[in-house]
Amino acid sequence: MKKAGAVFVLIVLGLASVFLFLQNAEAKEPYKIGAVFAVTGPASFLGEPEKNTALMLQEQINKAGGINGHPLEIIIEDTKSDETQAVLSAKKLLENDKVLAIIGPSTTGESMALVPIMNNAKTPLISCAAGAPITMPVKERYWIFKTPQYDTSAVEAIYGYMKKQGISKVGIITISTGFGDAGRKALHDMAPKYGITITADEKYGPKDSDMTTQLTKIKASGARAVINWSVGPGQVIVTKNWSALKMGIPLYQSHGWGSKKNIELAGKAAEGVIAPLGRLVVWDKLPDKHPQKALLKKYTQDYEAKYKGEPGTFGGHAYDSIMMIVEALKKVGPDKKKIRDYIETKIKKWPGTGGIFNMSPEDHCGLDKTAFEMVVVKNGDWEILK
Amino acid sequence: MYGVINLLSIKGVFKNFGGLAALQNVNLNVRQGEIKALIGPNGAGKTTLLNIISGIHRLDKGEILFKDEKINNLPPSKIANKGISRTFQHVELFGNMTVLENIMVGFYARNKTSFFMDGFKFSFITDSEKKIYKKSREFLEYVKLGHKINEIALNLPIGEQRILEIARALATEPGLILLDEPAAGLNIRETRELGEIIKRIREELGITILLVEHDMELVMNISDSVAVLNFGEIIADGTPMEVQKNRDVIVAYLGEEEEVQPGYNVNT
Amino acid sequence: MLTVFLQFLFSGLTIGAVYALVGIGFNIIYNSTSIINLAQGEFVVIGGLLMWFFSESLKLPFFAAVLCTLISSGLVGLLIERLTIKPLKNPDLLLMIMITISVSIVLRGVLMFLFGKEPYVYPPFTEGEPINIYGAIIQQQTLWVISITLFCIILLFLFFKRTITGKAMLACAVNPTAAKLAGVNVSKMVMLSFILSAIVGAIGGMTITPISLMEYDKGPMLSVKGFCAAIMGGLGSNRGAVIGGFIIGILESMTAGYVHSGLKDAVALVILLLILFFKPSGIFITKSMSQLRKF
Amino acid sequence: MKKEDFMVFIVFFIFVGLLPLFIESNYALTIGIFSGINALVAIGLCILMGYAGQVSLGQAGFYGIGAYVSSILSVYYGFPVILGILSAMIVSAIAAVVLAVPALRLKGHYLAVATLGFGEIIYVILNEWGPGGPSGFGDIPHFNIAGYSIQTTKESFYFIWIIVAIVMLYSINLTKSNTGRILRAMHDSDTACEAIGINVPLLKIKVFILSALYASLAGSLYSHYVTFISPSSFSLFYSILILMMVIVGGSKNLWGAVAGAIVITVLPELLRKFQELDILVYGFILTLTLMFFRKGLVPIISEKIKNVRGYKFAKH
Repeated sequence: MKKAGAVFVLIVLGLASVFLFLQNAEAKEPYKIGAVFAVTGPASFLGEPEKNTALMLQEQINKAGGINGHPLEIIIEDTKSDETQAVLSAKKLLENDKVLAIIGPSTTGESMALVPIMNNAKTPLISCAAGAPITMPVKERYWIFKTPQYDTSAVEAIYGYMKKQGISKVGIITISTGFGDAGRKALHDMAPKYGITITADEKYGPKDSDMTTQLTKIKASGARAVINWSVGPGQVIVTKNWSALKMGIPLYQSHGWGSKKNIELAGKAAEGVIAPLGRLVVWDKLPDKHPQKALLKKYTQDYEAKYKGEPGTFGGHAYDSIMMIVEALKKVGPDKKKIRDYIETKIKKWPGTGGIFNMSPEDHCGLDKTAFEMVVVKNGDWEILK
Repeated sequence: MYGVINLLSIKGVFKNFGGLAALQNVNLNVRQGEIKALIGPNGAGKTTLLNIISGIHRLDKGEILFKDEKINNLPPSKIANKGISRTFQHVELFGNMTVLENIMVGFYARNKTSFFMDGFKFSFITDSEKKIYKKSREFLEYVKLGHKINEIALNLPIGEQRILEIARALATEPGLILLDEPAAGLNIRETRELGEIIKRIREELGITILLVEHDMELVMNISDSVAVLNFGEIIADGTPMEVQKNRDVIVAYLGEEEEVQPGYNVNT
Repeated sequence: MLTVFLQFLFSGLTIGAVYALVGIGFNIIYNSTSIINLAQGEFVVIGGLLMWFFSESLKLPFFAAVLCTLISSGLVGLLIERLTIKPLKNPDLLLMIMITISVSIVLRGVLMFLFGKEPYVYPPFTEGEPINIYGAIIQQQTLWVISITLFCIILLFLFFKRTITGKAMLACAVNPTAAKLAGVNVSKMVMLSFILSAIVGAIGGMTITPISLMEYDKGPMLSVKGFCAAIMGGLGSNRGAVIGGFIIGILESMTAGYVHSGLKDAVALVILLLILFFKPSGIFITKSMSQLRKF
Repeated sequence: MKKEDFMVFIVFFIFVGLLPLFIESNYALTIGIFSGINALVAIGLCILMGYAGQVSLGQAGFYGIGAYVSSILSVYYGFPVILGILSAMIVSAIAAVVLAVPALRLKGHYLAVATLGFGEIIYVILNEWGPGGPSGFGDIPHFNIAGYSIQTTKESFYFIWIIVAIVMLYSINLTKSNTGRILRAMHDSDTACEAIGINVPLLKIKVFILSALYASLAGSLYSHYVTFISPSSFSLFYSILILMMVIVGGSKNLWGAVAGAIVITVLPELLRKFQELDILVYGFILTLTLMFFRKGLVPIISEKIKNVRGYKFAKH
């Protein structure tokens, strides 16, 4: 009996999935865009807000009558933060769903895995990952764009601020994932330009529980500041350890720090932490005439109302990507090549959440370091540093 | 008496287990073609000696010669390849394989094939497979297991498991077989059959046998000579008759002032 | 120099205490079933997240929250055993281990569904400044973790050595048939071991969350490290698991401090492999002890 | 090899070969490609575990070596791809010896942890010193031979599955031969094997090498198909995934490994519609499958088929 029951459950589940699998066949001429996000897995801190943003935008746009009357359909696939899954997701979107363009993936590795697929399929991809190799060399990345700022831009923002403060020796501590590694490389690459010496170069795993050792080493190396490059719980633990150790030197975080949740988790320890953040996080502190302010305000408030949490910088990447494609669709219609050309040539002085975009055939990202503000945590809130 | 050539010579072997002397200066010869029994009370070191001969344990001191060649401290598989095969006190069959397969594995030692090349032999059944199959069936007929070739070894009754284990040892075509308590767990009828098979192996196949056994009836019936091991030392070595009358042996087994009755199973 | 060394040591102890607790959890189930329960890390996560739920979300007083967490974790252990382990009579060991892996996947799914993906934290058991020893600091919560770990081992030691139930549980793994013949209710003992192991895991989770935060997918890493700790000490030996845990923790910290932080996991594993090479059944289990067990 | 094994082999691979004629979607074929790659690793583990009785949680290590060595050689040193793949297999074989020699003394859980440790060490090395570190590296050439590059999904599908067929043919042959019998014997009793003259340590090392070669080959094929690799694809989770495939399919049967690889690769794709809950559904299906198909899918299904046949014979 038990066996029969289990077999039954298995069959039902199997049928259900096959049914759902087949079901998504037809709708009435909607514009289909695909989205591949790391909704689960180690990079879910990126994929989650991105997914939410996509769902919210789809709802908003369709409520407003769609794109030139066509409803917008965003088909979201979860990559589980895994490259193989990213490849499969993209193939599914291209083959089964016949999407016009793809948003995402969330991480650099996954984006890189999709480059040859998108080039073969001659379909535009707007990545939500920061890594420079995603869009460079541009010649071999004909169909690929990305919306996040370069890591080097965030680093330049930090180094530039440090130079003003007279800091020239830093110890860096990075998470041993693609995100941390990209930051680490950028920190090394940009250091000479700003006359900065890296006295210690430490790492930790994404699930590590204590970074006191690495911080102690940095302190002993004579560094005048610590830069931590990570996302997830790691940055909170580093902040707590930094505060407990009373290191006496300032702690800088990456742009991954941009969520109130982090301040909440770190509590008092977060006081004084400095980070380069996109304006999305500090929109309420921008002057009213700032070109991004209106859009940031609407996005943040809508998101908070719908999901009871902040979109953070990462949700913004998805926002920018989707809005670019929506605008292109509106102007040129459902033609992959034309969409690509539109994004490459017509996105100029285009305010997004990440900054003011200026795409060109030489630059498929279109942002520079001015996209960041240096922000310090004060009394449990952000404060823009001048 | 069978032959005068020593097939196996054990010379001054010592073995300690963590300070406990298991074997002390053991000297023992097994002559070509004889059935030699090794008896002694529990814990006397009989199985230890078999394990040392077959290479499972290393000896501390002394040497072992097989066909005048030193074999001590070689790995078990090398010793087996030199022609010493054995069975175990707790039957060590390939329990999940069939009776036939057990024997076929036994033939491996004489029909080595190359591991990586085996995948490239693209005929349905190779000639050597056929040969091994035929020989294995003959062997099973020989030990009267011919009717059970496709049974899973674990499902055989213990008596047949023991016989199968002996047959597998024979399949390696050894010069010497070490049998470790082959009659343990067998009833009287099975024990008699076992005795018959052991005798036939010696007589028809000319294989020398060294036997560790508690069943005195079996030992006295089939052995040409008997050695007695007590507290790691050989205390007697001779024909069954001589050993039965040896005073040291009687003391070792039964304490002072008593006689061993022939056929008395010491262990029960 | 001393300060730096001490700081590395304290950091190692903090990390190691967690591994030790997970390692003990492995042992409890192993000792009564021979199964390696790879959902052990999830028990730790459950402990941390439930403690957050009871103390921060429901605002229960501290001890009530602790009690509720322990009871509900025990229930999870019970449920897992009754639903997946009990129905299988006489199973293959590897299959059981695979089942614990698939159970851990289900648990992660449930935790993600209930708690989402973000990390959680609550205040340490005692608020206050870290303790300063020769210039190196050790957080108060770390002391809690270490003392609770030690307390757990002592309790478990007494349980397994002094109580009939404890001894009966040990007997189950070595020879279930014999234990059954001796009148031990094997099925009940297995159930008990899952409950106990879930509780020990939860204790670990409750104590480390204020230090290391807790999120739904921290389990696999904890399982792997705890497994290594248990193996290093010798499966079945709680003393071994604790020492194994601390050794791995300190090795990681010292490697990060004196060699290179990117290599800390690898160095700890190389040492583990070396230990296994010379002592194939761990530090505290002798060869003859390990031969009693099939696995 | 027996005739019926060969028939099963022929029927299965003809079926696979016909698939692309009916399946238009490159997406479905891509699932097929990854199934094939995983099947290669699973076949190796099946021989190692199901036949020789050696548990390994380190297959991802060999898979990673295969992917990285052949990619590095072809990207940075201009090796022809095929030469890169062969070199990677040699490196993997050496790594297998390095792992197997000390691991010979270990059994059961201890062996599992030792192999797990090996896999993790390889992972850390790739993460720390591999080109691109944790971010990985891309622009790896597609597989090409004699100037012809295998690029399209359909070509890749055939290419991968032809290799799976060759490996499978070799493996069936091996396991049905003398060697296969000895491996199963070793699974049952090391001691008895030694006693009949089998050099057990050497045999174990050879099986480790064989499974490493398969995993390495699969890793190389993966990297030259996806053209981008990063260490995260070669972590412990992959080893566990492969182990799961072998157990789900039935560890005592090579077809079990292939079936397990297909099932475990296809299942998450079918569950996509459950969105984030897929992990939960996946876990449930896995648990139930393990609990109720305890010998594995293939042995149980083939038993069923045999029973049905036997029933028919009895009737006539």
